[in-house]
Amino acid sequence: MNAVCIVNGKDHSLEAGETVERLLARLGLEGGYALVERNGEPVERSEYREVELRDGDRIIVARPVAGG
Amino acid sequence: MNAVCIVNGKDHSLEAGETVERLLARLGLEGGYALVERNGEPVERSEYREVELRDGDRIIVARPVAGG
Amino acid sequence: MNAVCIVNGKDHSLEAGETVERLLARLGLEGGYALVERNGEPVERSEYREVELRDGDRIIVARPVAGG
Amino acid sequence: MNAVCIVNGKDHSLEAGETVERLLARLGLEGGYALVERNGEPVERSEYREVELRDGDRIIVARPVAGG
Amino acid sequence: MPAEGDEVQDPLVIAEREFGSRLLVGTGKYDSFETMRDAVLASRCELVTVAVRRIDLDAGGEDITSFLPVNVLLLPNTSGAETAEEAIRVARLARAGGLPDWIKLEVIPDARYLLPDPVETLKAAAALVEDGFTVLPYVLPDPVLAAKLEEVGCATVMPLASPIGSGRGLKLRDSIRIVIEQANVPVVVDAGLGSPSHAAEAMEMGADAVLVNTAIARARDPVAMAHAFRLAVEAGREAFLAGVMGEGDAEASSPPVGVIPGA
Amino acid sequence: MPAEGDEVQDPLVIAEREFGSRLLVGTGKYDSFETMRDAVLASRCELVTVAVRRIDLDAGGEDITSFLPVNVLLLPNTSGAETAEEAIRVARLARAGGLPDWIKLEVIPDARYLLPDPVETLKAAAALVEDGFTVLPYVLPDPVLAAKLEEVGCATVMPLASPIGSGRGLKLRDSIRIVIEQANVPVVVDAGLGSPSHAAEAMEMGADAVLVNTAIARARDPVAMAHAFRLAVEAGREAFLAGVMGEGDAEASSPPVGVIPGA
Amino acid sequence: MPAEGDEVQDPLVIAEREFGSRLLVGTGKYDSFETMRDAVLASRCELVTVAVRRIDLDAGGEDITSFLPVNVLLLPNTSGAETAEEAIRVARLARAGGLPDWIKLEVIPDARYLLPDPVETLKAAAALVEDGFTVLPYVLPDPVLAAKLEEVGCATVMPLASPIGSGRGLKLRDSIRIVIEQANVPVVVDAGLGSPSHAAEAMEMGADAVLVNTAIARARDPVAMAHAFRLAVEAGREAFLAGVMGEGDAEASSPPVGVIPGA
Amino acid sequence: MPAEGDEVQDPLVIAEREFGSRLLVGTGKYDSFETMRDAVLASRCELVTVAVRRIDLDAGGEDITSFLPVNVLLLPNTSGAETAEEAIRVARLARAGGLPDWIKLEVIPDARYLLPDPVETLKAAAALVEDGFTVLPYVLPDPVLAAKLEEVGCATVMPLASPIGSGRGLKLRDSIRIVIEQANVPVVVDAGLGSPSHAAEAMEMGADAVLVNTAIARARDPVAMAHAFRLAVEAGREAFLAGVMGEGDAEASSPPVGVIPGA
Repeated sequence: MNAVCIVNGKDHSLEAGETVERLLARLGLEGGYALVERNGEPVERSEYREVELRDGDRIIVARPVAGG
Repeated sequence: MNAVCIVNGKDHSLEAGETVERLLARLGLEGGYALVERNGEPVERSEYREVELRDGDRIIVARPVAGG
Repeated sequence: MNAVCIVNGKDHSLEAGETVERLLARLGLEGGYALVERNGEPVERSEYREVELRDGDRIIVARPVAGG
Repeated sequence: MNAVCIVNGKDHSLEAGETVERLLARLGLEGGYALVERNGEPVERSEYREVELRDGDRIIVARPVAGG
Repeated sequence: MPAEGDEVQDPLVIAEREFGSRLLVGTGKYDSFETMRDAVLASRCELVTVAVRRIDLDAGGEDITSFLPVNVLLLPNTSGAETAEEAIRVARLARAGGLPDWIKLEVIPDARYLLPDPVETLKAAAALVEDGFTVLPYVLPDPVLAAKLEEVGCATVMPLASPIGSGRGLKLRDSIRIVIEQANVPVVVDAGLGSPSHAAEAMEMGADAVLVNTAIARARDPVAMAHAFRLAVEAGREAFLAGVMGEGDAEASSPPVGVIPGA
Repeated sequence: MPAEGDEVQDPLVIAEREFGSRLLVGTGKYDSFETMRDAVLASRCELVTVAVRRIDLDAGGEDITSFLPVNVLLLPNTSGAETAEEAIRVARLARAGGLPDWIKLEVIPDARYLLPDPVETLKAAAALVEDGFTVLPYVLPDPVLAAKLEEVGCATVMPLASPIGSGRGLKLRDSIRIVIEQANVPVVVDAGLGSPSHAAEAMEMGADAVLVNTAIARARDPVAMAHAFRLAVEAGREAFLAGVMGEGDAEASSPPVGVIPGA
Repeated sequence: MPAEGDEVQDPLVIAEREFGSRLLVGTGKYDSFETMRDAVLASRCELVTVAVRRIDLDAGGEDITSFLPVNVLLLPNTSGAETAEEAIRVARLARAGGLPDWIKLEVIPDARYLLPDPVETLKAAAALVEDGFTVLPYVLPDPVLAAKLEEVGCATVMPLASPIGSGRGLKLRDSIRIVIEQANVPVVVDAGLGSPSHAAEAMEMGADAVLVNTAIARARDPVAMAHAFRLAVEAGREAFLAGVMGEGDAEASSPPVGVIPGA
Repeated sequence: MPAEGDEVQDPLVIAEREFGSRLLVGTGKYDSFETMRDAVLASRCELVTVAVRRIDLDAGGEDITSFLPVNVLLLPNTSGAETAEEAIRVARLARAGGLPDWIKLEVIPDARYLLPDPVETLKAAAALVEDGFTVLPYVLPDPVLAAKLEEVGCATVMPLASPIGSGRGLKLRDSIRIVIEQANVPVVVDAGLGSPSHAAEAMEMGADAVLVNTAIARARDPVAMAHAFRLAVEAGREAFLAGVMGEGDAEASSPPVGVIPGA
C-alpha cells in the first residue's frame, strides 16, 4: 500500500521518495511562490529539493493572494 | 336661481343674506379657529357676523393644523 | 491762476489742455494698468488721450494690486 | 538610643511599643482615612491597634485627596 | 406662561413677552393629537407652532387647538409659502381669524431641501413688521441677513441647524456662532436638531432658545423625548450661564505630588 | 444610594450595586472643598472618585471625605501609577486603610497626554479582580481590549472620550460606539467631556454612565455646572430609552396639502 | 490657457472660456511679488484675482501685473465694497481702465467675519450682468441665493467654505454639497480652504474649481504649497470622476477563505 | 525602488530601505488582476501588501505575483490570524517560501469591525522581531501601545484611520496626531481612508505614509483613483514640508487701504 500524505486537507498518494519540489510539480505549481508547511513547520524554499515527504505528513501549500 | 359662492374650490349655494358666521355654522365649524379669506382678502373674526357673502365670492376656509 | 483738479485727494495743478494720458505721464504711470475715475465716472482707456481735465475735477487713479 | 522609623521620608523617633494607631495619634491623624503602608505592604485598618513599629521601618501614611 | 406672582428666573423674552421655557415645540408629524398634547405638556414649552391649511370640508377632523394647553402661545407659521406675497397672505389670514399676531415666517421655494429664500423672507419680514406683526423669521444662519432682519424689526432670528427634519444637528455651527455673537434679538435655533445633545449644544453656544419638532414627534416614545429635550435645554442654558470651560490640552485631574509609588 | 424603600427607576448597576445617578464626579481641581461638596450635591451623583496621596505631615490640611455626603460611594483611583505593580500597590493600600474595595484603575506612563497603558492596565485588572476588587479600568476606547478586561472580570470599562482635562468631547466617538455595542458590562465614558451636551451625546449613544471632573470644577460656576451635567445626563439617558431618530434627509414638519397660496 | 492645438482634457469652462486648471489663486498677502509670481507659476493656475485700489502717489510701488504670466486671466475683485453701488463702481472702473470684464463680486459689510451681503450681492450681480460683465459672485453657501444668482446670469457661484483667511476648511460642507447638486453653472469654492486636503475634499464633492489665497501666501514655503494645492486639486477632480467609494461598515481587504490557521 | 543612480528626494525610509513613494497599496478586492496591476502602476507605489492563503488545488487560478511590477516590494500580511501564535505561523511560512522577511502584522479576533488585538499584536511583534523579521504592525492609534511596539523593535507603526474598508476617513485623527508626534519610527496610516483628501489630510498631519486598498479597488475607475491617491499623497507630503497655515480667524486677502468707495 502506498504512502499517503494530506495536502490542504485531501489525501495525496506519495510516489517513492517524493520531495516537496516533486509534490509541487505534480500539483502544477512549479512557478511562482508556493509556500509549504509540513506538520505545522514551514519548509525553507532552498530545501524543497531535498525534503522528502512521509506517510501521514500534513502538508499545507499556500501562496500569496490578493489582500490588503 | 340661487347665488353660489366657491368654498375651498367647491360650489356652495348661498342662503339669502348668508353671513360668514352662518356659512361656518352650515359647515359645522362653529367652534375653534376658522380662518376665512374672501376673494383673496382676510375677513376679520369680529366681522364674521356682519359680512354677507355674495354670488361668485371665492372663499377659503382654513384653520390651524399640525405643523412645525 | 492755474486750474487745479484733485487727484486721489490731493491738489494737482493742471497744465493747459492736460489730458488723462498726460496726467498719468506726469504721475509716472505710463505703463501698466492705470484706472481712472473722473467725478465718479470711469474713464475708458481708449479715451485717455482725448479726455481733458478741468478745473475742480475729482480724479481717482487706481490700479490692480495684490488681493484675494 | 531610640528606635527610629521613616515616615513619608522623614525620621520619626519611636516610643516603646508604638503601634500604628499611636503613630497616627502622634501625627494628629486620628480621624478620617489614614492609609498606612509598612515596608511596602499595606497595613489593615483593623490591625492599626496591634501592629507595632520597629526600628528601621519605612512607613507611608497616605489618605484620599481630591482627584478625578 | 407661569402663574401670576410666580416669577420666572432667566425667562426668554421675545417682543417684551416672557416665556418660562426656552424650548419651542412644533406640532407636526405626531401619530395623534393626544400624543402631541402629552409631548407638549412634558416639554413644558409655552410657545408652539402650527401651520395654516384649508379645511377639507369632506373629511372633517378635529381642532388641534383644543388639544393645546391654555397657557401656550400659538405661533402660526407660513409654511407652504414660496414667495413673500404668499407668506404675507397666510399671516394676515391667521391674524384676521383670531390667531395671535405672532408669525413664524417661512418662505421656502425649494421642496427638496426646504431651505428658505433670503430675499423674499426679508421682503415679507419688513412688510409684516410694518403691518404690526411680531415676526420670527426662519433663515439660513447668514449673519448679514440676520442683521438686516433685525434692522427691519424682526423679534428674533431663527437660523436652521441643518435641513428641516433631517436630525443632523448643528452642521452649520460655525455660522450660527457668528449669528449669535452679533444678534441683538433672541436667536432661536430651528430645524435639524435631532437629539437632546444637539439642543444642549445650541444652548451652550449661547442660543436663546431652540425649536424642535421632528426629533420629538418621530421618537419611539415622543412624550419621554419631549421631557428629555426639556432637560437638555435647561442643561445647556445653565451651562452657558455657568461658563463652559474651553477646549485645551490634557491636564490631570489628580494632583502630581505625593504619589505613592514615588516613595 | 436612594433611601430605603425608594425604588430607583432605571438604576445604574455596577457589580450588583445600584446607583440612582448615571453621573460620576471627580473631586479634583476645585478651588475649595466647600465648592466641591456643593457641586457634588448639585450633581446628585452617588459615586465620586478620589486620589490617594501621601500626607504632607508639615502641611496638615483637611480631610476630603468629611466634605462628601454619606450616601456617596468613594471610588479611589490609582492615579500616579505608571505600571501594573504600582497601581496594585495603591489599590491595596486604599482598601487596607478602609476605603472601599472598588478601584478606578489608571495606569498612565505618559505625562503629556495622560493616556493609559493597555497592557499594564489589563495585567493590573486581572490581578486586582483576583484579589477581590471591583475594578473599573480607564482605557482608550479599544473594543478588543475592552473585551479582554471584561473577560478577566472588570465591573465596567471606562473609555476616554478625549484626553483627560481637555474638554474636547467625543473625539473618539466611532470607537466608543463599538465599545458600547459589544460590552456586556456597563460602559462609563470618562475623560474629556467638556460640557453637558457632550455628556448627553455619550448617553444618547448608549453609554451607561459618564464621569466628569474638570468640566465642572473649572466652570465659572461649578455648582450650577454640576446641576447642568445632571440634567444633561438624565436627558441623554431618557433620549436613549425613548429612541433617538436617525439622521435623514430634509422632510417638512408641516403638511404638504391644503396650503393657502395653492388655492 | 493652453497653447494652440493643445487640447485640455476636462477643462474648466466659465462663460464659454476654457481653463486648463481648476485652481484659482489670489495674489494677496505674499511677502513679495517675486514669491507671488513663483507661486502662481507653481500652481499652474490660469485665473488669478487682484484687488483694485487707489495708487498712493507718494509711495510709487511696482505694478503687480508685470509679475503675472501672460497666459493668466486677471480677475479683479470688488473688495472694499460694502454695497451694491460701490461694487458696481469698482467693476466699471476696472473694466474702463483695460482690465477684463470679468469680475469677482464681493459685497462685504462686516469687517469682523468678512461675510458677504446676500441682498446687495444679488442686486449688484443683476446690474453687472446687464452691463455686460462676466460675474463671479462670492456668497455664503445658500442654495436658494445661488439659484437666484444663476437666474440673473452669473457665470459661477463662489460659496465660501469658511470665513476668508481662516483656513478652517469645509465647515459649511453640508450647504456646499446642496449648492453643487443644484447648480447649473460652475461652483468655485472660495475662502477658508487651509490646506490641500481641504481643496481635494471640495473637488471630490463635485466642486468645479477652488480659489485659494491665504493658505498659499502664508505657508512657510508658498511656492511648494502652491504646487501642493495644484496636485490636490487634480487629485480631487480625478477622484470625483473616478467615483469615490461611499462610507460603509468595516469590510476585510483580504479574503475570508483559505486562512492558514484555519487548517 | 528607483533605478540605480536615480536619487529620490525625500524618500520614505523603513528599516533602512528607501522607497520613492509614500503610498502603499493593498491588492485585495479588485475585479481582476489586470485592473489591480494597472492601478498599482498608476499609483507608483513601491510596497504592496498581499495575503497568504492555502491554494485551492481544484480551482487553480493565477499567480498574483506575476502581475506585480518587479520594482515593487511584496509585503505579506498575517490576515486571518486571531492570535499571536497564528500570526507568527503565517509570517514564518511566508518567509520560508521565499517571500520577503517583511511582514504586515495583523492580529484580528473580531470579525465584525476587524479591529486588532493590542496585546497579541505586541506579543507577536516582539517574537517576530526577535526572529529577524521587519515588522509593520497594524494597530488602533494607541500612543502608548505604539511606543511599546517601537520599543520591541517594530519598523513602523500602522494606526488605523477608521475600520478597514469603511472609507470613513480620519475618524480617530486626535489619537493619530499623538501617535505621529511621539513616534520615532515611520507612521503609516492604514485602513479607512476613503478618498484622496483623507490621504492628503493624513500626510499633512505628518504621517510618513499611507496604505490604501478598498478606496482604490472599489472606485468606479480604480486606475484613475490610484493615480488620484498618488497625487494626493504627494500633495499632502509637500504641504506638510511647506508648513500648513494654522486655523485662525477671518482675515482679508485684499488690502484694507485705498479702497475706491472710500474716496
